[in-house]
Amino acid sequence: MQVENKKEFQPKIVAFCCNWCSYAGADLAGSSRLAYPADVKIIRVPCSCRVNPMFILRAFQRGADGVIMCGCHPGDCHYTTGNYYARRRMTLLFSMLDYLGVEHGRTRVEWVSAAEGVKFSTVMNEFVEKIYSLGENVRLEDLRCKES
Amino acid sequence: MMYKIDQARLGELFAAIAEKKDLFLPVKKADQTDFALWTKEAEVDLDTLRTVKSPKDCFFPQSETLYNTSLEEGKLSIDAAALCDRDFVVFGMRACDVQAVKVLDNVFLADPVDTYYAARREHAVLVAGACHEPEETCFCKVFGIDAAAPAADVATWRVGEALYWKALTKKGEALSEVVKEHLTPAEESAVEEAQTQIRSIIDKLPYSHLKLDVFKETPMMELFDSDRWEEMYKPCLACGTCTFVCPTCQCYDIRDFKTKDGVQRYRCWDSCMYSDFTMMAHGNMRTSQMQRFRQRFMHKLVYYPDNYEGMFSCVGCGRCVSKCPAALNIVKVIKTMGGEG
Amino acid sequence: MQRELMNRAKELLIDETVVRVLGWKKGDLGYNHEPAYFDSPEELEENFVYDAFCGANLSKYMIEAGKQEGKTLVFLKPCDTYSFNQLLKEHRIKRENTYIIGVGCRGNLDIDKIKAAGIKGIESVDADGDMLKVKTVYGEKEMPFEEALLERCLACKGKTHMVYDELIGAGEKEEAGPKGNRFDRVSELESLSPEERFAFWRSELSKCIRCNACRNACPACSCLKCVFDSNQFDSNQKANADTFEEQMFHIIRAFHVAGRCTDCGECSRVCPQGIPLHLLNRKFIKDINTLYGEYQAGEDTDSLAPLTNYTFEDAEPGIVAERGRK
Amino acid sequence: MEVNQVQRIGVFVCHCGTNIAATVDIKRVLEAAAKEPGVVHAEDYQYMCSEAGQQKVREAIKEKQLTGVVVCSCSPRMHENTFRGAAQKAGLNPYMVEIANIREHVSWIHKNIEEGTEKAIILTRAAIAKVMLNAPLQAGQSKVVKRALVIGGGIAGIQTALDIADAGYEVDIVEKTPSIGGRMSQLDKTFPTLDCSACILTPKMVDAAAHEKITIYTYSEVEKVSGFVGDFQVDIRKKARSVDMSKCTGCGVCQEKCPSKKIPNEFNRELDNRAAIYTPFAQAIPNVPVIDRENCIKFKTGKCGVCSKVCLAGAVDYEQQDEIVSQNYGAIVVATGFDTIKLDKYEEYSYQSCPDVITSLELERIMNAAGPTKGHLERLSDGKAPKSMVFIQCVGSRCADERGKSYCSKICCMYTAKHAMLIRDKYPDVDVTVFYIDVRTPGKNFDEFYRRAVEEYGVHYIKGQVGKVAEHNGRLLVQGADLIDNRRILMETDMVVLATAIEPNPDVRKIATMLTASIDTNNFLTESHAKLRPVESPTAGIFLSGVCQGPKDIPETVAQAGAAAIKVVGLLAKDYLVTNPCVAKSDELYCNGCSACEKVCPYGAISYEDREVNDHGIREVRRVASVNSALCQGCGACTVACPSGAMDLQGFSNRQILAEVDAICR
Amino acid sequence: MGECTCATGTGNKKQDILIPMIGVITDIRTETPDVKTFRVVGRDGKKLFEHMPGQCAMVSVPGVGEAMFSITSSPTNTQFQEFSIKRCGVLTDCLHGMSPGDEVTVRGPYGNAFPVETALKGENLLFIAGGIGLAPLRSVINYVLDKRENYGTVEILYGSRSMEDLVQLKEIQEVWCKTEGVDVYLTIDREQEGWNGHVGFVPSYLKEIGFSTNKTVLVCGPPIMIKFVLSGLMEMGFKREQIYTTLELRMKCGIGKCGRCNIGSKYVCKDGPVFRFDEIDELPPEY
Repeated sequence: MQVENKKEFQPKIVAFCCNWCSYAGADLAGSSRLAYPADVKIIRVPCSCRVNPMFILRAFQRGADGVIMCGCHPGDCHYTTGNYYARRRMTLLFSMLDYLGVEHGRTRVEWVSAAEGVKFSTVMNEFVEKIYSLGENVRLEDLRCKES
Repeated sequence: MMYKIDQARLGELFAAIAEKKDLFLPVKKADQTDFALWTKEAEVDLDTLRTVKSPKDCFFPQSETLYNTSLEEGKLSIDAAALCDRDFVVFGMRACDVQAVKVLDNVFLADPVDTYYAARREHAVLVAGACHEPEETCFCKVFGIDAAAPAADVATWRVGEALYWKALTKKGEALSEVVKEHLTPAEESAVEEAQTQIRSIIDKLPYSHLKLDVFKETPMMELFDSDRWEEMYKPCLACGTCTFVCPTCQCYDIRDFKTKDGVQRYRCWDSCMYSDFTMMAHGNMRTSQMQRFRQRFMHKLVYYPDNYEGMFSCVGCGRCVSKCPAALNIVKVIKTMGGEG
Repeated sequence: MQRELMNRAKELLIDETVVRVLGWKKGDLGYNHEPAYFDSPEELEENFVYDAFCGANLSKYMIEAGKQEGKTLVFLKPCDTYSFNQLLKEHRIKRENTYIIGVGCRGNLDIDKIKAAGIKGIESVDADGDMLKVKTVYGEKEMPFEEALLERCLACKGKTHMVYDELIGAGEKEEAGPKGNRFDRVSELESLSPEERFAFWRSELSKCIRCNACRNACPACSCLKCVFDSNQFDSNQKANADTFEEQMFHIIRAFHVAGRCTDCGECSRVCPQGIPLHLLNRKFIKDINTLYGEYQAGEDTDSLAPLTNYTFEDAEPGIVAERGRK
Repeated sequence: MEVNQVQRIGVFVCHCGTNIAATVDIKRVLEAAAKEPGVVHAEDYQYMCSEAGQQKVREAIKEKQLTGVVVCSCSPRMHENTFRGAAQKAGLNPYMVEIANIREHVSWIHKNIEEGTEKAIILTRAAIAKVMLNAPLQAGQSKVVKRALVIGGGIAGIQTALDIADAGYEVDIVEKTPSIGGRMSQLDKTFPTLDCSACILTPKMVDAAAHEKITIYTYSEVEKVSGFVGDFQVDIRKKARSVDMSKCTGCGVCQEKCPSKKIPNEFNRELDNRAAIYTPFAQAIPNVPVIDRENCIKFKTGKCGVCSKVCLAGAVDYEQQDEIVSQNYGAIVVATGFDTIKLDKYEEYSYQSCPDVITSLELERIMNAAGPTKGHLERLSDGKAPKSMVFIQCVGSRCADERGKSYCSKICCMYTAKHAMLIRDKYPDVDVTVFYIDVRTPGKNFDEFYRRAVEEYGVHYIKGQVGKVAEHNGRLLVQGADLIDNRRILMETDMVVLATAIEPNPDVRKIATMLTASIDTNNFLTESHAKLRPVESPTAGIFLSGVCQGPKDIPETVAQAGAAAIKVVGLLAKDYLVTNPCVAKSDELYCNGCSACEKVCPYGAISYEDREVNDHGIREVRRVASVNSALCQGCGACTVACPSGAMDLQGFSNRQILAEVDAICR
Repeated sequence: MGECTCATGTGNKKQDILIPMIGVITDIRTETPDVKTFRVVGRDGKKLFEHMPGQCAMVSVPGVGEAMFSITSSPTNTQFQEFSIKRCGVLTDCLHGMSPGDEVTVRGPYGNAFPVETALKGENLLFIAGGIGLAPLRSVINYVLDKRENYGTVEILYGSRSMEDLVQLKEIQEVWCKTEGVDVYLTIDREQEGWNGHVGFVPSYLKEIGFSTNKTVLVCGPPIMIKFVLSGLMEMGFKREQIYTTLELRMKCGIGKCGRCNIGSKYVCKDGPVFRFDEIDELPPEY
């Protein structure tokens, strides 16, 4: 994707990736040279179940335009059940954000295994594309954290 | 000098004020009325007896930035927030609200002066309305406040189709001057009947005859050590509702917020009802809710009057009476402590 | 029924089954009854009240009461028992320190609704019949009982007590009296455009003064130290210094009680700004019911809460976007 | 701005040769890092992971009294431990090291220097923000149970078990079927030497059975696994055999006398039948039959009992119950092997409808002297000897659509050459044609083997695919294409052999879930590192042996089995393991005692107790959570279940992650 | 009410008392394992402000926190202010990690002071301190020593847990002990190698020494010590009017407005932190 062609909006995207599958998947995307936009910054967590809704809201508060969480496929969690809990938590949280009128495209969950470098890259490309189409996050922003 | 304006033309009056100054007045938003900046679209609500939040926000906002700091290569810089430098009008206050501002003045204007508050006070013109339909939760009379004649910069009455307007101070007169083309002179006597009416209703209100002598006559430590606190505090949920709707509560906290490139130090309302209010490095001076509950009322009814010539830091607005989730309030405290009228 | 409850409480105090009674104390305005402890038959005789203004849910007080020596008698309305059960489940209350009298309930009244109907200067309210008779300083007024019901009573969960030692004034299996689908308003909001929803919540939440009444009254918010008062997440900002804080506080609060909220409605009842906070909780309840199966918190004390449970086939978070497209 | 000036941070930026330096402006990263509050040292080096690079880290820690280290390099999954080790050598707590992944996540994917540099700076800042909040962690110890479990009793499992046992450790083999031996026991001959499979396998099976350190649980399955590396608790279900292993002499009379003999014989790929009481094959170990209760008349109707009557040893026991054996293990090896894929989606080959279309594995059985045809090559439809045979390669392998597998099954080219050669050798009059996409013969003596098939044995190899196989006048009509001559081929033949793709044993999914070992989209178990840790699963203490990890032939399987064994031996040789200190921790002052954390913990690591706590002067007994750090694996599920934030995860604490979020969004 | 636009930001920036100054740390001395003394001046290298002994100042690291510390240096020092700070929380942890040249913010001075120019003038003085409690008294002691002629006898009784925990030991030994007309009594809680001075708690040492009552006492230390020192002094015949202490730990905003320091009708920030015990006796016991 050609970032340069877009207008000046440069989204900030936070990706929470579980250590065992998705972070490894991102590593594989890297070693396979599968590009995705640099707007995506990955935070490594041990498991998707480590991702607290607080983190997601904090990212938006601090100016993120999109937050994506990646974990092992259901059934493949390194810790057996972590992603099941994460799945429920995120489903409910995203539903609530949507209910409050925050664009649902700003949040996403994807299951990416350590072997799915291609998927990781594809998902990130899609997600960034989506965030570009949504534009800047203004509904969950904190004005104090804006560029002064 | 008494003036009047047709109530139907209040919009014009507001627009005229807003042209020169910021205008705050009771605005209905999502079914609740609070003071807000006037705009053409705002749904002005002068009928609601009292706003949920008192107008103390206008002088002592719930949250205000004091200064920003940033650190660059080991060097700190401090950028203080600007002080209020633009006149504003608070329209639609009540007599109790006006008295509450005096209570706040005693605290914030005492040495060392709080310049943020002082600047706002300096630039503020208070326009208050008489309470034509006081409610059962009102007890301003107990504090010697006359709801029929609010002691603001400008007092107003709504009688018939007209709003009567009378400047009581120089600031008030200056404001009258600004809007004089919208006002027409009127008789002083036009509001007298309404005043009598108001006073007679107030006399009938259930709380109007509370007696506060007990707080002046009893030694402080006797009140402090009373067993009644233990009975009273229990339903208290330790929320801050009473504090935040109270027009005279002025406790605050100073906190830091990490912004993008620095730290914003801001001040925000705090409540002595909160369990961590007195939590400091060495420990907590008031560890039980009873102590915190007692502090709030002792402060309003004993400590404050002790410092300010007998003036209570309660104005009988009744906000806590109607808003406490557990139906506790200062009236119950006064009565329990022996202040029944 | 007030007399009956009072007499029974006196008996239990006298025969030392309980050492204190947690009930409601008569207010001085006829409608402002407060939760209160009674230690003696005399106190009960003097101040005990039970009528349509005893809305306060006493379950949460049992956390503190339960820590004291001896048994506490508590009066619980049918919906209060859900909260009590939920607290039992979370080990916040000791059942053995509690004696529960389940009390019958015909719905509680919302004084703000009475006032909103233009009734001012209230001296007393007679709520015995289908019409409320209100004496005011401005003369006598009337309004239908039904129209002054608290929001939560409009979506009554039923008249059955989930936990009790004895019942007074309540049938074992009285029929529920739901006045409407409690999710109607949620569905209505869901059907709006995101822009409209955003505007709705912005205008509601902007009223929030962060007084914590919702949190402190909520039986599910029973944390000793709330995250918004602690530094665990850097989240003790104390004031809504920015609009974001308003959203953050209420989203997280609703999330923390998701699957634990019994929909008791205390949050909306106590909000001084009349924010319909129950609509946040009900959204979660509705989602949980549709996505993970019907679940009523407080119905029992041993089932797994929806957020501490899962199935392999659970809906994917993407369902939010899919629903959005419909 | 996190101004925590207690910390003294050193930032080390690796060029990774040109891997990073080519698309990230290292100098700018250094400059930006140096400006961050708390950073007192920043330097770069060609290869930070090299000894010289590590030396730089160690020196800086000592000279600048660093309290935290950020290395901007490749993925932490690669070298986090390297740099932790370096820090430790210099006297710094190893958990005061954070890695900013500027290779896999930056330089390798962002070709624009501007973009890459900017992102590298942000990731570096995030790592600095995190390390500022790191706390020194002390790894604990956990004991190692000196016993290993091998799941699967095929050649991979047997070899692994033998190697571990030979090193002196106890090993248990759990095998689902009544006998060990696995797929290899079904094979007739093996490539490229053409020696008899049973001849080389049977001695190994006997060795395993006789080895004093090896316990074999056949007809058994792993039921439950808990615990962690060094001490897994495993429940093994020993299915009721209905025959007492201690009494049975293996005489075989029961199998002969059993009246229920019409049961498809799994061992012979259901090409013939077996009795309800049976041993799968003659050399089975243990040589003790089992009763297939689903097909046994006694179990179905209550009448019969012939086997019991004929058994002189009195070994038949209809009352036998499943038995659960609970055992602790220090390590577990998965050797669950493979099966061929189902061909129901390949209608064009008429496998379902024509008995003369068979799979290669079926051909193995047909060629085997103990097979359904006693080793005679004959058509299953009419028992006639074929005159012509067609082999079709890559049936379901290297498949683009969803019917088959995307991967190459690796062994088919060689065994097809073997089959062709054997047939031409034994039945020179049979014409053999092989349709192939590519012939892949990397391996010692493999290509020579294939060339012999073509050159010496006259096997026809046609590059091309077969589009359809259909019955035609009692024979089979094969429609295919010759891609080299670019012509359509239509030929009649007597038998068609399909080189069916192999896939991991379907049970592996269940086992992987129990072991929390990860699995890829093809159900192959994932290795910890494709190149450097090919026999370890990412889950500590779980090792991979054989085809469960990926397609392999026998020598490769045996080699990997040995490799897995040595890894196990290396683990079991330790008395204690250092435990991961990144575990959950509950702050008793914040804990509500609500048990939410307990309910989501997959390891049962959280327990509750009533304890007196001193909450800023208020002393009271509270129900509070505590974490068993030996059981906790650090997933963090509890931290989110906890509403008050009492539960936090060391090394990935709430405030650390928030600091990263803040730094990234700055 | 976020809409307020009354501050246009044009010029009007009269400094509020809550706006701090920037202080530069010029020297850090390690006194004990958990106490360090910080020397602070303004950016211009000069003293930040003038103060009187017993007054406090708010020291803050933005983003970490702010806290009130008593000024340990004497007003007679014209170069700088000093703060002796015990490590006990997030902010003090952070301060302890700082190095000379680092900057903090300082506002103050706040509160009243020991009445060195009024009530204490001409009096015999007895200073009793425990642990970090010496910090506020050190300011008075040095003030008194610098204006020796204004006061009568000076006696100092100071104790701590161990030898290492005695704050300002160097100054005590090299300056105070050597000043004429000053008697210094040191004690530590438990026997320790290398210590040949007195061993025992401050209150018991106080009774052992047995001071005459013709003096004014200034006490500061942990609450438990104060309690026993007070009863010891009472036994010895002192009156509560003769004893001063400081409640500076109760100060928060520093100006008596935020509400935390309110005890009865008093505000520690305004009416204190220095109180005479007879004044404290009139307050509700919430300090």
